Amino acid sequence: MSGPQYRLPAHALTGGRIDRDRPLGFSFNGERFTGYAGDTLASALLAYGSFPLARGFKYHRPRGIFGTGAEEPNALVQLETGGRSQPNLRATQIELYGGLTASSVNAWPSVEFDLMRVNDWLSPIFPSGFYYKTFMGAGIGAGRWWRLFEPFIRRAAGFGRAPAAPDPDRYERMNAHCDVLVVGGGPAGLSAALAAANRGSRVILADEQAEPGGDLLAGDRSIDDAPAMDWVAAALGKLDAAPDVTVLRRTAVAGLYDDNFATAVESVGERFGPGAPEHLPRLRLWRIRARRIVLATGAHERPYAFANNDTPGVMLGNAIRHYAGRYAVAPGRQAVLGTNNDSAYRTALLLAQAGLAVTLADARETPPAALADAARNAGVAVEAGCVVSAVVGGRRVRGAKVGRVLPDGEISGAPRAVEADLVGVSGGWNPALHLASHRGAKPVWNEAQACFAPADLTALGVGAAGAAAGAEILADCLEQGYAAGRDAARAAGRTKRTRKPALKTDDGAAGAPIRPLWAVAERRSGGIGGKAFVDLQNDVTVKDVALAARENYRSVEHLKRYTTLGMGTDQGKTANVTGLALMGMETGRPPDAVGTTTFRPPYTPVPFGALAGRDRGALFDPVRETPMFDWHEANGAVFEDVGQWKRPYAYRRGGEALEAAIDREVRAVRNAAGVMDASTLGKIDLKGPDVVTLLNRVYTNDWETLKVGRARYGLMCHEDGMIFDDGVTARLADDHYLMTTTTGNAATVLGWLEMWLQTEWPELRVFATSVTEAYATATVAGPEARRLVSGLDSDIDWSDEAFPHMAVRTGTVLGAPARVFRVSFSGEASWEINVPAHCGPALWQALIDGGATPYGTEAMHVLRAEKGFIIVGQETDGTVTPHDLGMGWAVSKRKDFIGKRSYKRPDTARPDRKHLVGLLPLDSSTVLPEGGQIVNDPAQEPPVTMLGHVTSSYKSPSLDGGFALALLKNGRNRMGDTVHVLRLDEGADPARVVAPAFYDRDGGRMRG
Amino acid sequence: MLLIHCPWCGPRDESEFGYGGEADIARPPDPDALSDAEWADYVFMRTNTKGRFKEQWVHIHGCGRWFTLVRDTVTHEHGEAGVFGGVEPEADG
Amino acid sequence: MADSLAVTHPLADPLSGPPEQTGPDSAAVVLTAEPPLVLLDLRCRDRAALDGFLKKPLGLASPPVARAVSNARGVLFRLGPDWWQLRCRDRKLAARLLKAGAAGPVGATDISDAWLAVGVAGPRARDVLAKAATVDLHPEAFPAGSAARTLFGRVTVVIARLADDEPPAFDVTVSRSNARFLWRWLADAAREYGYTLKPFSGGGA
Amino acid sequence: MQRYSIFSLARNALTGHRNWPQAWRSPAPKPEYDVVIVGGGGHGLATAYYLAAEHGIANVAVLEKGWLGGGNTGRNTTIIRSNYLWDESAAIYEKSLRLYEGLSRELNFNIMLSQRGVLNLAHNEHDLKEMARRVRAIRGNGIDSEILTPAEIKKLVPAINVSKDMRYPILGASLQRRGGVARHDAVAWGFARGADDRGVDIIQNCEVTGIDRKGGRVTGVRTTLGPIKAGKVGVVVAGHASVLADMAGFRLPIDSHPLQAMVSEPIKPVLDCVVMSNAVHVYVSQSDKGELVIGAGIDSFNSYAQRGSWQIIEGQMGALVELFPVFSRLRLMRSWGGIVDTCPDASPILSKTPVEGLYFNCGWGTGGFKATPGSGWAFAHTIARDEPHPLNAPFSLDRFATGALIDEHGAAAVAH
Repeated sequence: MSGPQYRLPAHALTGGRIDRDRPLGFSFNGERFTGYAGDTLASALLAYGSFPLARGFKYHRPRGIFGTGAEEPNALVQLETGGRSQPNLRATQIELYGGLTASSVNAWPSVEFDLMRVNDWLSPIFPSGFYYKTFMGAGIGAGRWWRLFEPFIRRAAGFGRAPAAPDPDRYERMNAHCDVLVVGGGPAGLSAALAAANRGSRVILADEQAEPGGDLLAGDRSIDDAPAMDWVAAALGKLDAAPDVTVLRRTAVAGLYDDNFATAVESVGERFGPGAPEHLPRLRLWRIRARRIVLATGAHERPYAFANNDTPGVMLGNAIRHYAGRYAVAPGRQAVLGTNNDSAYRTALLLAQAGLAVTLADARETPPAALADAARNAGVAVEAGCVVSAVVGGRRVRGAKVGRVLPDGEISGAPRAVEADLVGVSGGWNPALHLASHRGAKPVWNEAQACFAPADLTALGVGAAGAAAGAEILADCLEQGYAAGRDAARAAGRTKRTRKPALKTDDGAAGAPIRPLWAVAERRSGGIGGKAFVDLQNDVTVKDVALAARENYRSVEHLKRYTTLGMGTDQGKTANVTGLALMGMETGRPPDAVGTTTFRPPYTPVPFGALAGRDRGALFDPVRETPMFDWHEANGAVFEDVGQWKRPYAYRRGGEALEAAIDREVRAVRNAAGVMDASTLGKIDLKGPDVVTLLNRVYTNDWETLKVGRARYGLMCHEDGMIFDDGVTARLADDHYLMTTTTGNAATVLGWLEMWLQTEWPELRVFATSVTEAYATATVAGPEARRLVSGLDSDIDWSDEAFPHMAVRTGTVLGAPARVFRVSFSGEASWEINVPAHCGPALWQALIDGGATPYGTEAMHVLRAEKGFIIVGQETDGTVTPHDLGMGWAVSKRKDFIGKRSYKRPDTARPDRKHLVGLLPLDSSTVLPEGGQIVNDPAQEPPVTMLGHVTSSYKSPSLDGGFALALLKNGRNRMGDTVHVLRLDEGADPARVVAPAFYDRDGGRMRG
Repeated sequence: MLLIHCPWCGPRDESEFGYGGEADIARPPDPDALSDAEWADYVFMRTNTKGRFKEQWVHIHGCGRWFTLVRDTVTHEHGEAGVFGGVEPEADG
Repeated sequence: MADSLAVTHPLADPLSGPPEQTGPDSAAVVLTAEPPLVLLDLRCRDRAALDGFLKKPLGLASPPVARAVSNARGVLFRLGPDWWQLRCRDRKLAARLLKAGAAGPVGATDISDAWLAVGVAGPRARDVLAKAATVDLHPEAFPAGSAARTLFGRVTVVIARLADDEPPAFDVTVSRSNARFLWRWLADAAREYGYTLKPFSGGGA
Repeated sequence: MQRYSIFSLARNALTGHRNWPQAWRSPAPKPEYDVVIVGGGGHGLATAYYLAAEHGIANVAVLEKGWLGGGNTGRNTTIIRSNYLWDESAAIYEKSLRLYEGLSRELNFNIMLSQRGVLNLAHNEHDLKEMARRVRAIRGNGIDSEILTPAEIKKLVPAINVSKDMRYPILGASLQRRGGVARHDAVAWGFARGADDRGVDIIQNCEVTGIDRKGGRVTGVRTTLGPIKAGKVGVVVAGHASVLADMAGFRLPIDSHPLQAMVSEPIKPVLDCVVMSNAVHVYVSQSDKGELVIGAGIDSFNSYAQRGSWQIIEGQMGALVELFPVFSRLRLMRSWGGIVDTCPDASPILSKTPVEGLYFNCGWGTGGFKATPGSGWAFAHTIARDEPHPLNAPFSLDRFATGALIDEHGAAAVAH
């Protein structure tokens, strides 16, 4: 690469925004380059000329830089390497920093010589949608050819690569509120922000560029006879100084959602590259709730299509102006500009001033006289009624063809060859409607300006101003911006009156209207050769649009999906409207009859990391810890996740295997005393005279007879009659109850009670308060448990007479106020001691010191299964009734309750539903597989008749063998039968159907 | 993301609320008197209106109260909230 | 509200996790783990009855929903139309109210150990909280006396601004089980500005 | 119909592709049809196709209010699988998968079925137990399913994080190797072309505004293009089922919710199978174009707006980055929403209705795409014979009165 020969010398009208005193070295595709602070990667590369730095998606033709910002379809690069590598960034949006490293994507072996270019030469058999028409594998075996071919398609597709290492960067989210959100920091946006700020509004102005200014950044405009950027600087000075105004630079608003919620992505540390200060996040996602929104998002220039319009050196006209005026780069010596509207004249003037030879082909028969004269005076060759009809060159522009264009869009006669190394094309302007589209607004076709204009969104609190609203001159942008900002402030309730500033602009004499023009190549048979692209990123040509029309893929969505037009990472910012118009021409309809393209959020791509924010790693989801967590962690606990809680699954001692630990814990409870942390169980304090009525309605059993000091087990069902929770509720005083729930359903059950109390039974006088976390709960169980609790300093009488099974007592334990429940889930005599949560660790330590063996959830599961006690979510799955579990005893016949009526439905009343049973494997050394399907005939070929499944299965230290609980069709009527539980691979284990209780069936131990 | 106007707390982000579906589905006073189809109508059948729809929300991460909202299911515009019996908004609340 | 059992505070020294001071300006955000609370949950359908219940022992009348009032005896948070939380300065008052609330129109429940308070103060306190809180914390929208029960990322909290200090001081009430998660979260979120952590260092409620 | 093949492509290349015929016609509606299908999505077009192809009923119109395939067919994440828990579900989804396996050939249209495998991750003890039960039930039904260890998962999906330090570590997974993805538009287009070729009229931009009945029997529909008489009417309109049921005077056990989906920018292949996680709430695959295709759960509220709320997207992206830390710097390119019709038991309704000659096919919730051919096949049978096929008899409306629900909440891709 031979030096930055296309960097313009310092000049009043060019290069205003780069800092020539701060050169920055960087590398691209392994070669060293130098740019300046203020450059983008694109401008710094263009200083070395227009060369291929990318390859097309499908045909792999060489591609160069086409635009200056978010609209760029071609110049996608891979930035940096390793964990900070970033695929698919647009070179036009990368701020240059020292040491930057980037490379081309989607080219092999190199962007200079790409083997996949063969696709271009084979392209005659690869029209749009060719893959739908082949590889069906007819006659050979369904899909076989596709299976062979798909990996090739996949490897050929895609652009850059995912990083190979995890992302080391940090991302922030920030919630913000404002009266007025102004999107876009061009003249209209700045004007709107000033107007709103003057009225005392809380304002957020978001601009996606490194510095606000919008089109004024080109540096060739003036306001009040001074450089327009002086006005920009003054405006920013005022805004930055206002206390309730936030100017977000480098912040692209990504999406608009209901109730004026906007998301925006701010580049914070990113622009420093890998050397960014450690404390800075790479990006910050803003979540903005605005009372009013002003869209001052500008407009995107669109090209018209001609042959080989994808050659490096073909660029958007206004992009060329910005490169020259903002970055002092003009990547050519001889420029040909094609236009159908006024905007290219400023480009022509600037290039002429920079010393380029300029030909301006204006498709209009009569260009506006003032503009044409000014251009000619500056040495520009203006060719009226002419278009650029083709480019020659291949790897870069080596010439252009300019021809006269007839009213129907065809070229008249043979076009003239013009020497050129830079081609600019301006086919008109598309207001940036993306954000309005997110709110569901259908754009409106504006025939006079040949563009889609935004619908009126005033009712939603959204306004548009400036080029986004179709303004074509600077004065209109300033005027509309001010009005929009003022109206938004007023609508947000800021009524302070302000005076509108009078600003003088350099718009000059009135111009002429646009001449709509979409494609000039290949409109007649035998025309100019070479592909004419509509969508540069997805390689969709004018011919592809015609093919879609021919095959009746005529609605805009069919066109997009069949040809992939507009489906690329640029979301067709330079392609969509042209595609619609061409489809309209093919089918004899105006563009809006084809449809209006719906832009989807985000406006520009947003890194996943920015969306995830802090929700990753250790902070991905809250970790809920019980008061005794630290003890568990220090004493070998293996934790399991139960919802957000960390619960000890088992405690490993020394090098003990997990199974051995569980076995030891079970034996400890059966033979001595164990202690379990039950703090996670839901606890709901219920107060009021109508609690018993509520309990009667939400539980399946009767509650009238429960006496103070006693507790009872209950099942809760939904209206469909299916169990969703269970637990013990105790009566602490006449009008005071404590309900317990399963760990996972604590919040659900409280919500369930509140829903019924508030929406259906407001007459019930009940207060429900969660006290789950107010208490630490230690469950002490086992034959030695009474001895152990009796040793605690307490005023509670632990004797069986004073404190029988299913009783509850309050008192003090170790000096702390305690509630103790004599309930048992293990089948042993058992006390659940609740003390204030902060005292939990001390209580726990006292119990351990007293000799209790800590046991975890898995030992608890074994213990309860031996007793045939169910676990909601394991023995039930939302399809199980109390009757199915053999718990008809807990279903009241005397009262109505939630779900009761459902038991009368024919399917729910069937006597042969699946019932909870016990299974004993015939070979007692077998542990039946949990989830194992039960069959009568183990030899049946699939699909087999499955009669139910094993819900819980363990090896019991107490029974010295395997045992299981199962749901079995008609199970209660099959006691003693032998069934078979299928193994995962082949074979089955025979088992005998027994009652679902294996240990101490009369309950003597837990009552003892 | 919706901005929901809680009758007690004012406008809050949708994420603070739980959704309760269609409003005005009263529990039948005597379920036993209903046919299976009538019971199914109460438990399962929904109007699922396209357009103005009266629905229930609960400010689960805020004041904890249930209320009704009339919301357009096409535009998501929503109007006044309604409250259930038992607790009424205060003039100064 | 224990008397003799040793009290454990989840945000006590030494707390494994984030460093205690870091960032460009360690005074930008100061996180303080407050001592254990004496906290009552009060439910009542009739505000006048609640006012009557509290008038004599506390000397405070109910504020509107999402506001708090305080005096030397306590801080009264109005969480909902029928829902208050009272942070008492001393335990005797709480015991008296609990007893009085055992029957009648006010339901009083001791939830002291279910919640902890974290102070978030400093010039960037608002920014740190705004990283997860969706309520508007601007002084105009959240003046002194505001107390919003709200969702903070994935944790339900009460964010209150009790005094009219500037730079602001916020009081965040969080459930005990989530306290360490919130603490680590806030410290991580404050990294870009700088912070000082003040874990709980003894002394009971 | 001009058959598609590599030879026809080559032949047409010689004439610059100027001679390809229309993939389907755009006829004006006739005044009367034997059967009118309301809804030109994949399921409706498949129904029309099978009516013509399997039951000899070709005097059929498919009425589509927008453009064909424009509803959930063109908005879903294209996952195909049959790994369902209950026998009834397994049977109909497996029928569908088998039809998919021969569909490109049957329709002479490459639907790009890619059986790259569907992986369902387990993150806790409960997940593991559920998975064990599910895999065994699926295998009992003769459908392929296997259990993988974390090491095996890592081998299959090198980009995934199987570290034990994760907040919710991956403890195992089930894998259905025959599961995968297909090109959703192609399914609609292929059925449309096939149905059209057999004489079915596909009428786009024709919205049904009323259902005419006489004496409890359907007689036709009213549309924005005028009334159309019909002997039978099949309604297959996904999110709008309740609206059509209202026209016919009854209610459905359905709520319509937004379901969002999204794609990343295209990147080189990095993910070779479909990965789903109920516990951390996301599912992802990589399309042939290179985009990561991502989805998760529905928005909570009822909506017909085809757009959802932002926090849903943040939630699933957090989950995705947690599972795949190397995806953090990839970028979300496009997100959109569909309207899904959810049933209380997360199973569909494929049923006769209280109105004679009127049939409804709805309630597929978040998972209708995978069922497209099977649903159309069974629905065609139901309409042609005026009685459900054994495959869809369990999915009748009357199950809500009898209580014979088919609760597949665990099988819905991500909780709803």
